[in-house]
Amino acid sequence: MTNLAVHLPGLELKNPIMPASGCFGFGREYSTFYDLSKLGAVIMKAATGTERLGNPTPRVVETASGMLNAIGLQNPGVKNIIENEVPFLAAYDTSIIANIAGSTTTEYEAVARAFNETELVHAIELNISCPNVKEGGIQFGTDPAMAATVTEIVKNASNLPVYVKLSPNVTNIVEMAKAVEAAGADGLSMINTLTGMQMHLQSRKPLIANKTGGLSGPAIKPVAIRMIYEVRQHVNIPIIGMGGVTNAEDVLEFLLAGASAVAVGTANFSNPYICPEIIDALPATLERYGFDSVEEVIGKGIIPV
Amino acid sequence: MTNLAVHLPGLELKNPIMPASGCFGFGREYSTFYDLSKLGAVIMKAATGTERLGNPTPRVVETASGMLNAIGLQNPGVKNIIENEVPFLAAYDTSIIANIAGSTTTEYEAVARAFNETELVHAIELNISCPNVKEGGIQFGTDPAMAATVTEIVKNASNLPVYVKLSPNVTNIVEMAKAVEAAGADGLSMINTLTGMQMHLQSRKPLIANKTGGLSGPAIKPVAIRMIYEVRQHVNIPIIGMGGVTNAEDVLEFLLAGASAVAVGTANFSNPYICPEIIDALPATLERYGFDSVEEVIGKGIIPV
Amino acid sequence: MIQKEKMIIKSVTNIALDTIEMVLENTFISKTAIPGQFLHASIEGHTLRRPISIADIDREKETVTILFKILGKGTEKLATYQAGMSFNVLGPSGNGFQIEDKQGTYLLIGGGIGVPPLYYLGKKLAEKQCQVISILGFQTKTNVFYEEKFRALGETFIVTNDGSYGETGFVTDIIERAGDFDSYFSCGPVPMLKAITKKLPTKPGLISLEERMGCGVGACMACVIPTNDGKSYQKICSDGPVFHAQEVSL
Amino acid sequence: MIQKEKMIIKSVTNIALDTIEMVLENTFISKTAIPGQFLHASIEGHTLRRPISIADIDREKETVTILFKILGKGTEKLATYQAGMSFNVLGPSGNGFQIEDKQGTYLLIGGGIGVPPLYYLGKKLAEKQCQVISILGFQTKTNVFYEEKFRALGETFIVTNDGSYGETGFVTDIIERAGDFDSYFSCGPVPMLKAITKKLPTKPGLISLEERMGCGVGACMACVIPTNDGKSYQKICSDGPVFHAQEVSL
Ligand SMILES: Cc1cc2nc3c(=O)[nH]c(=O)nc-3n(C[C@H](O)[C@H](O)[C@H](O)COP(=O)(O)OP(=O)(O)OC[C@H]3O[C@@H](n4cnc5c(N)ncnc54)[C@H](O)[C@@H]3O)c2cc1C
Ligand SMILES: Cc1cc2nc3c(=O)[nH]c(=O)nc-3n(C[C@H](O)[C@H](O)[C@H](O)COP(=O)(O)OP(=O)(O)OC[C@H]3O[C@@H](n4cnc5c(N)ncnc54)[C@H](O)[C@@H]3O)c2cc1C
Ligand SMILES: Cc1cc2nc3c(=O)[nH]c(=O)nc-3n(C[C@H](O)[C@H](O)[C@H](O)COP(=O)(O)O)c2cc1C
Ligand SMILES: Cc1cc2nc3c(=O)[nH]c(=O)nc-3n(C[C@H](O)[C@H](O)[C@H](O)COP(=O)(O)O)c2cc1C
Ligand code: FES
Ligand code: FES
Repeated sequence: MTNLAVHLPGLELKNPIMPASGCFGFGREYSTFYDLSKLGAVIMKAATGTERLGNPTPRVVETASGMLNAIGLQNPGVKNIIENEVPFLAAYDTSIIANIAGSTTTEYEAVARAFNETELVHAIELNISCPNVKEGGIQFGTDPAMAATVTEIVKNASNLPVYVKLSPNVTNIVEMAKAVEAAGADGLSMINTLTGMQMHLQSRKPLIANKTGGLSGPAIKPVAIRMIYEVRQHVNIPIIGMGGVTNAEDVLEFLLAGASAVAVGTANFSNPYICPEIIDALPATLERYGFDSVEEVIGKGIIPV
Repeated sequence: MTNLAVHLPGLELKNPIMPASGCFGFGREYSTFYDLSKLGAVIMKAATGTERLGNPTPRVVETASGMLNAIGLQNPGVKNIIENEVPFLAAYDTSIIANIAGSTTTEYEAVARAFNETELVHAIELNISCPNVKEGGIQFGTDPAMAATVTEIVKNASNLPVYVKLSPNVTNIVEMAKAVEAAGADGLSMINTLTGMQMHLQSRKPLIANKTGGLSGPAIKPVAIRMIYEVRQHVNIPIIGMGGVTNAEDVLEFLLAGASAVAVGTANFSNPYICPEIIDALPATLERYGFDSVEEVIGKGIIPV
Repeated sequence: MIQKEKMIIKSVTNIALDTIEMVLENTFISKTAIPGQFLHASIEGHTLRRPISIADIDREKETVTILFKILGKGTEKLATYQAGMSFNVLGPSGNGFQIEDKQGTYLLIGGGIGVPPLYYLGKKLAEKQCQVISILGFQTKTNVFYEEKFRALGETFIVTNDGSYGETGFVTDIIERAGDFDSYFSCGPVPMLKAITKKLPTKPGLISLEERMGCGVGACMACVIPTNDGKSYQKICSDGPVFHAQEVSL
Repeated sequence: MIQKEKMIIKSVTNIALDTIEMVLENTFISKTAIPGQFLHASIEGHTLRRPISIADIDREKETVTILFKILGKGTEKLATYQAGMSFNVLGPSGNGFQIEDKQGTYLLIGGGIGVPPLYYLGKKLAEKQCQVISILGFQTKTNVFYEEKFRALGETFIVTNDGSYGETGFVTDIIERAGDFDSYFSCGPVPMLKAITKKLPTKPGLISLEERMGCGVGACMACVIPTNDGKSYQKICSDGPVFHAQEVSL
């Protein structure tokens, strides 16, 4: 039997598949389609210190093999999430990863501390790369020193393993990865969205109200694979890979390039059953390409230099 | 009648459409499909000081709504191009733009000087952003100081207007644009390809022999539009826009975002007639969205901050 | 409950300029949907689904009718689908029009491609012996559809912006002439809905809204509309698309 | 000269495991193509065209036959196309097999999905009263196709790697048994071509090569193969796909 399990800091995954942050809410809606216990883990929508209303609409638009989004971190705030959402998810037999965001290091710290106290969350995904908010977010994600600082603060605020989510909108992704590894990150999560824009011909304006939005979906998969491949050669902490995954072959691509687990974002919108369908397809797909286990595939595609 | 003409440094374009560098060779092959005089301009394949053999194969692969390429600047060298290719193109009633590349500033300088002497070329597109060669290329394209230096050297080596072709693989595209503007660039050309990779499951290796390749096609259009929009607000020199253009609506998107002309790359492979078809569709498309001329559209979509 | 369902196309009819009527066979949707709900349709080659309202249901034949206008690449592609082909949808989605169980006079106000959901609503109201008055606005004569079907439900006014058919002007110009009514239901472009809610500040009314969607199930926060107090958002895909006229800030 | 041409599908037949034969109607291609040329096929939803060899031509019916194996997303999609539908190609592309005007004995050596271009070539040679001997290699029995058609042209050996049909082994194991010949033509996977050119260092031969393509017309430099001196490249799409056996470095 093919073995789908993956062991990562804080996460004993029965399989490497998890919905990506922001594409799955807090799991409630998708729990009407299938049993969430099937998932390796669930990454929750970003949590901030207090409620955020997010950006004006339109917030999304389709692009070629992808979409732009500028939700703007709309969320009810960490307290509300811990009270109302985490217990719901905790009833399932799956790992919970809390995606945290903030405008200031103090906010990041407070959110991390709050999740730590619940004892229901298995890991933190530190979102230093959200391109759709005016303050914080992306600045932390493009400056190695700032990224290291916020990583350290969040590490100190909790006992949970911290996966730092990197932005692809940088000249040198390896430098970012090294900086957060040195600052104590337990893992990486990559990639977040590429910053993009679409013009609306009728109104002669950017279509997304926030002007720019984050590009996700199959369109960005080659960028994600390239960045994971590059980073894997230079850091020792595990990588949760994402960006355009729509099937089990894509998962193998990410694993070969060096990811240890894979998150699925945009594809949930096309097909709400995408995660369980990929999980079901994985054993046969691994076998077809000559593998017995997921762990065996990780990083296999890297040609030593 | 709608007016398609655009006036740019060195380039009196009868329409804003030109094939992008590397996707049209030196025009010979496509001249069997239609009269190249129909084109606003032709951007030639990159020229280097001496012949380059390029990378091993596979050099291309399809991706979702795009492709990766790692040709590696294969070209017969500037002397050969000037002797055998430029005269062929010069027989057509269109502007000729020479895309130049090199490993050293000396090589760039020599190539620019050689094209200047022909008196048949109307402008230089300075390729500081080719991601598929080991030396030169991309380093010049990601460091503002190096980009400025090579721009200055090329400006001094010729009287031709110089359009600097920017790489999208940077944290701050505005900084790059400002640096080359300050160094004397007459215009910008953007964007070149995003660096990407695809894994080949059967061989468990990167599919492209060069490992990474440049991502082009509709997949990258949102990134191109965003970067042009950002740069347009901060520099005064005109921009030749490109990245995923496949129809006249796309052209309007680029113009609204601030491009003054538009190059078509990958789409030539899907449809060799794409450039003349877009040119023919432009008048009706402009009219549908309430415009009388191309020049009127340029930068119209930018919301002042 | 929303399910992922396969819809088998029974017929495709061009009923007005760029406007397609499709009859789709599916047991689950035809048995469970209520007026005002929508289908979130998967169209080949597209990352995001397209929301399309349910315009009619035949529970015996187990068919659902949708009407859509060709506006962009997705609807263009959908219009090429032929009888015998199928596509999948998530549905029935959204809350729909809640009809009270009391008889009365109801005004339906539809604009353009906002007309479809009102037809199935009108049929349901007529079935309950309610009186139905319809005002349907279109840009021009070639856009008009379903006039006879609405007339069969009750008094119907057709308005075109350019006066090429029926009355001239906007739906709001006609409201006075429709006589008295207990409450209204409306669907159409936001400027129309704004004008209506402003004109009828005291009448109870339900309006159906549109916004660009990601997930269509309430998970991604793409499709929000601010509540009237400006302090929070409602999700059009799951809290809506139908809202009380005064509940949201247009 | 290459043109962009619309091919109307006349028939689609499954002739072996995952292997499709399509007969396509088109005047220009059927009148102008020579053996060994290919069509660069546009497949809906795909950025890059797919090169497929011409396997046969009927000049009277104005049809071109192609055979292809379902290997990835493009060929999978193409296999769903049905008679009556159409797609566009660039073609006829490439140089093709140049046949000398002298009679003689010719050996055709095909491997797997490299077999198709050899069929039209064999037919042309047979028309010129040449003697044709064919060695066709397949992985296993279920992959075998066109056996009878090749037998109709002359002596034919079928080889399967696993011995499930015909001879066991590789095409190179059979070459001795084919007897003497004037020159050979081959198309198939690179390891096979390498083995053949090594085994027949002095025989004149033409081999047809494959490489991933961008433009398919010679403009983009994607599809190159180093020449034997290692000093330059040839373009498979326009200088090839057919090369003299000793001209290129495999
Ligand atoms: C609840 C609801 C019910 C609807 N019912 C109908 C109906 O019955 N008949 C009908 O013709 N139209 C209806 N619409 C509008 C319809 O969804 C859009 O016209 C359609 O999605 C346009 O898709 P496109 O690919 O042709 O356009 P494009 O502009 O190419 O679409 C690009 C993207 O924008 C989205 N989009 C574009 N316009 C709209 C819009 N007005 N509302 C939401 N998303 C949009 C698309 O879904 C897609 O993601 C409804 C919309 C909603 C929200
Ligand atoms: C001159 C020439 C003639 C050919 N003739 C035939 C034929 O008659 N019958 C047949 O079945 N196949 C033939 N092939 C191979 C055929 O082109 C590929 O099998 C096909 O392109 C695979 O496409 P896909 O989308 O199914 O695979 P994918 O792997 O999904 O394709 C991805 C990309 O790789 C390219 N690609 C993949 N494999 C090859 C390959 N072997 N050669 C070139 N490009 C490839 C595709 O064109 C596409 O751009 C020929 C190839 C060449 C170069
Ligand atoms: C609608 C939407 C909302 C998102 N919200 C978040 C978020 O709150 N936090 C975060 O770290 N990433 C967020 N992302 C990014 C995704 O988690 C993921 O990194 C990205 O979309 C790439 O994966 P994909 O191509 O599979 O969607 C969001 C993406 C989308 C499409
Ligand atoms: C096969 C190929 C070769 C290219 N060669 C060059 C080149 O020599 N010089 C250059 O500046 N850009 C080169 N480019 C980049 C294109 O000119 C263009 O910037 C990019 O492809 C984006 O446009 P597109 O999406 O329309 O293809 C090449 C692109 C492709 C696909
Ligand atoms: S579309 Fe995702 S919440 Fe409504
Ligand atoms: S595919 Fe472009 S040169 Fe051959």
